[in-house]
Amino acid sequence: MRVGVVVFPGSNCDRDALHAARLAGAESELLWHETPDLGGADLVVLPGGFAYGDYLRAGVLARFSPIMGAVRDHAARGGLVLGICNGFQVLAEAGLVPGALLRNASLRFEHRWVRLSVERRDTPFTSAIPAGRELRLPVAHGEGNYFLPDHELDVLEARDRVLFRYAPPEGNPNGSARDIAGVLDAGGRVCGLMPHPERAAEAILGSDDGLLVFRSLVESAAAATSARAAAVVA
Amino acid sequence: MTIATPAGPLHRALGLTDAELAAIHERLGRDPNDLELAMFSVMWSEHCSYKSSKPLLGTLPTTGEDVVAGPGENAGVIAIGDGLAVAFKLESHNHPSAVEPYQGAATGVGGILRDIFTMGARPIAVLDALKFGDPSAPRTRHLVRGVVRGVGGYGNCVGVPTVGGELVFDASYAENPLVNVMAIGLLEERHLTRAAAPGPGNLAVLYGSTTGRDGIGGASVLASASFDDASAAKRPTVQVGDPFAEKLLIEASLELIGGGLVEGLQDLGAAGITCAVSETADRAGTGIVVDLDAVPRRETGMAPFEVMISESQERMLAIVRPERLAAVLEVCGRWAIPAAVIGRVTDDGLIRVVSGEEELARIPAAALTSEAIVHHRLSSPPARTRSAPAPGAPEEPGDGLPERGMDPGAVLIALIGSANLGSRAWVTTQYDETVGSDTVEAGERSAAVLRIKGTTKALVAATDAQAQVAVHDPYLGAALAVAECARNVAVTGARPLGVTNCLNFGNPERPEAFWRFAESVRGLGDACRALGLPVTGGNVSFYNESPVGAIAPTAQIGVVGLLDDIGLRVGPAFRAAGDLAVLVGEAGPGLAGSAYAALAGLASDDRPPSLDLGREAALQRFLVTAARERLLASAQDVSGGGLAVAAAECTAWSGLGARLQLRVGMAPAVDLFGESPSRVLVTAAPDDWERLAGLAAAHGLPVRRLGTVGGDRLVIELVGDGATGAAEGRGAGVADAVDVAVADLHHAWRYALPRALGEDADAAPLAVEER
Amino acid sequence: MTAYRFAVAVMPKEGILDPQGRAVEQSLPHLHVADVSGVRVGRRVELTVEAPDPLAARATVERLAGEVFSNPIIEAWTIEALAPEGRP
Amino acid sequence: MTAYRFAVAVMPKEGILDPQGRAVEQSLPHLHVADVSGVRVGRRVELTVEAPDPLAARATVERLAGEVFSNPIIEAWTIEALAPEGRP
Ligand SMILES: Nc1ncnc2c1ncn2[C@@H]1O[C@H](COP(=O)(O)OP(=O)(O)O)[C@@H](O)[C@H]1O
Ligand SMILES: [Mg+2]
Repeated sequence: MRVGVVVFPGSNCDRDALHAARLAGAESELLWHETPDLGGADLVVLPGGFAYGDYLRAGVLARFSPIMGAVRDHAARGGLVLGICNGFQVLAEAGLVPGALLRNASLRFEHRWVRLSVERRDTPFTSAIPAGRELRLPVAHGEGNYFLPDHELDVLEARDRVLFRYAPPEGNPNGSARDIAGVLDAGGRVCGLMPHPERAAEAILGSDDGLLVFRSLVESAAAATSARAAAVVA
Repeated sequence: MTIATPAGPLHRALGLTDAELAAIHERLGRDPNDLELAMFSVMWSEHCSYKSSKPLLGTLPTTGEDVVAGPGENAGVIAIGDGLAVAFKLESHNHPSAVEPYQGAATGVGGILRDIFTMGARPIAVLDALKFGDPSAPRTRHLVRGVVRGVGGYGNCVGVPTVGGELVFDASYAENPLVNVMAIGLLEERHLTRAAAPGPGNLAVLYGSTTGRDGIGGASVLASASFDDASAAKRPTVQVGDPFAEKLLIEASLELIGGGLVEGLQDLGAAGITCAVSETADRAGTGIVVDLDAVPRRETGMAPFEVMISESQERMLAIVRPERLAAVLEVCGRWAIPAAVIGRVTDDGLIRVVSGEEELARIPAAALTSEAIVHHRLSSPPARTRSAPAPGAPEEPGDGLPERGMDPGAVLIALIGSANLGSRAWVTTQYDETVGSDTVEAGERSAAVLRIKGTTKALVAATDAQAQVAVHDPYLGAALAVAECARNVAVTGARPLGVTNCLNFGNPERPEAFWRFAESVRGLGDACRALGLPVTGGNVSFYNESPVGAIAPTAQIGVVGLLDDIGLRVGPAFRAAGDLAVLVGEAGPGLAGSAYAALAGLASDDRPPSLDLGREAALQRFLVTAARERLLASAQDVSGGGLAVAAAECTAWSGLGARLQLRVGMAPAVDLFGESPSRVLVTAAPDDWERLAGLAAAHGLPVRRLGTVGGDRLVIELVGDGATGAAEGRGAGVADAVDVAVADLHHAWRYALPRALGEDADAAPLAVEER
Repeated sequence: MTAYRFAVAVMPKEGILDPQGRAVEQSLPHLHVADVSGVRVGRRVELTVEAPDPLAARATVERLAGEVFSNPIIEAWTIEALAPEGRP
Repeated sequence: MTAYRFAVAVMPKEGILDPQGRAVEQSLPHLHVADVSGVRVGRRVELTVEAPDPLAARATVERLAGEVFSNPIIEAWTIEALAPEGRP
């Protein structure tokens, strides 16, 4: 599988995502935000950081970068997109996943280790996560307070599009509605989440739970490729 | 043109003395014009010239086998094998933070990061050492909140993890907080870049933010006296940081260096363009001619001196060969960074400033930098000091125990629940500690540990000061800080590599203040020599005083160490029930300067504990060897709050209690809460006891089994002849034990800081503050 | 072409949680300020547009206000024309 | 007592670097917007004050504007009276 990690001016987890994707066995490269070309990536990662300094509103200025047109097309074709932290904010601003990320309820930047419950395991982002396993990952953001009007939240939940929720004992670090930490788009191929799986991909760093997300993606991409190959042969 | 100001002659208004003006005249062979005077005034400021401190700093040990760059460069650099090197430096931003805590702290982080990547290193970590007054005072709370937000606001955005530091409350800092920031970077040795301007004919390229009127600082008198009186009052001297711009600068600069596109690189800090051109030229023995009109500006109508000394943030000066200019501009353009050729390297050794056909200034580069004026300040000890006895001198144990009769468990809860010893989570949760995916240990542990990708190695860093001891004995305070800081690195199993420092003192023109400074430098040098550590860089901050008085003399120390194999790392938290708890080293007398003394309002007749540097060196060697032989399950140094607090921290971090027996050598308060140095609390598997004890003995270190890890209480029983303290008044033969529930310790520790600052864990900040 | 200057006010929509506004209200008692309510904290963007006429200028600002300065899920905006900048 | 509603505009002072405004300008080409300049990003706070008369109300707002809503070292503020809130 090929992974492309987008570098916006101000991205600061781009190399971390690259590193984690490589640990999971993917071929990975950085993609420059001004080049509207994904280089044949199966999975596009919008990494964490402060694209354009998060000025004006987190994620809003990045969403106009030329590469975002290509990301949109990729998603429309059913390609995989993972937005982590700032990447989630960019996806939300671009309307590629539902919702908006408000300032944390504490009005502070929050860096802490959280626990996530995995709401579905039948997605390309979670298929390799063992049943019952919660993920321990760090969050590090000032604007991760997930918001959507109540009735739209009902619809989101009814359609199983909440993928991760903050779980006890650490609980919800930012005031997110219904403890939502990660959501899917309607097609289930675009995921935005606030915590950082790429920073928890090695036991020495405190947890390797995050690698499960990248491994899920690699495995499901491999499965898709062999399915395609089988279809071609048939 | 001569400008008369209400304050008298211009040079005085700019902070130059008559003698200094004469020295300028001597170097120029004529009177300086106003622009030249402005350039001299900023370059000959204490901040840029080190005119009071230079002679003493020259006494520090600065060499070592692996030292690649020492003092004189933007940051010290030490080789760590595999073709890699570590760059690190500690710097103050005290005065700006007192005026505007958020921006002051933020631009402090920005400044020290630039010192790191200017050397060709990618910044990988920040540590912040913060000192404030009484945490219950509204002004302190405002400062703490602003500074912490500022450090986080900048560091988080540029994507450099803030992995450690210090937060100390002491009344002496009430009006003059200290914001010292340490940064660490990693580089390939072949990319080491110097801040020099070699090669006449090369171009001086200014890239980064445009130049505005911010931070004109001391020279603002010039602004108000000159051309545009009406708007002078509006002129901001506060610098606003732009971490986004800095992030672009980091990437572009490392790309320029990686591509071999620059001959020299210098960041712009104090004194702006003037400092950058004169220092780089002087280091290379060249000159630079600056074309004033070529400097990209943010504002219209700037006077020449404003352009030359502006301290606008996030700017860099690159020395570039003409044939590489296009490539340099391409890199800057790709990162959307304004860049312009503002000058040319010459062979005449002069800094010349021209505008069109007109030459506005002409000064030998050396006169501004290496040949700047030096002052030999008067030094005299204050009337009253209390120094520690020489190591090994006979000592009459005066314990000055005001807590006699009090439950030592309650004292322990009070200490670990105090503003100075409680959990730092309120601060560290506001810092991104894990960006970069290298952070193995961060936050409130004694030392931060960062693995180095692609190797088995890790860098370990800590920063410490001992200002409360330095109040009594500045020599000892500085030496203790070096010892403690290096020990904090060594407890992880890492070998300390080198020292950086930031010396924060009062007005050097006062002989007593200068004596404190001189004694601290002596202590710093002696400790570094004894531990075999080179001082590779640092910073001096004078004039830290207010009408109420000077701050406690604060020699802030930073140490970086190397762990060859991250697998051998020793953590500070208790590891497993059943492990043996062992004290290596032994308590010495003296409580002055301790947290216990502060809590108990102790006893000015007591002295601070003494330091045996030979023993300290042995202890650190022991720690590194014990880690290499995998004898340690955990290791924690004994410092603030003494042995009892060290044990309580190991408990709070792990949730594991312990049952310990402590032989009282001095008095209970001293053995439990004394802060005498060169001691560590380690744990080990019972099977390893013999080897551990043997190793300690081989290093000439006392070693004693204290008890066993486990259970849900921390119990420290006092045994032995001296164990009569707490219960003495009630006639019992043996003192009360510390006996507290782990949960109670944890609770006191966890909420100490928000409580001291008057915030529940989730109370909202008061005002609408910067993001 | 003429230079027109505008201010765009972007405020959290009614019914949207406004943590900053709430924090300010909570801190008012400490400041001994009573009788203040309904605090909302939003954003203000000032900008200059070169355009042939005021209508064209406003059209540009409206586009920016709707697409960039505000997020329609959570915010509403209004535009105000300002006097031309004192200094260009 | 009457309810008065105000808006406080808090903007970076002249000459103070406004990183946000600069970043917006930097990304304008991506938005295919030309002819926009002088972007400054600030804050807008709306609030209701109960007071016996408009002057007393404004005095309260002035205090808050200077002490809470703005940082006087780097920001300047102005006050605007708004129509009373549609819904209280
Ligand atoms: N206390 C000190 N100990 C050792 N070196 C010092 C000390 N103070 C300053 N230096 C060295 O003097 C030089 C000038 O320092 P400084 O002006 O702070 O540098 P910069 O402008 O690059 O931040 C640096 O190389 C610094 O390391
Ligand atoms: Mg420098």
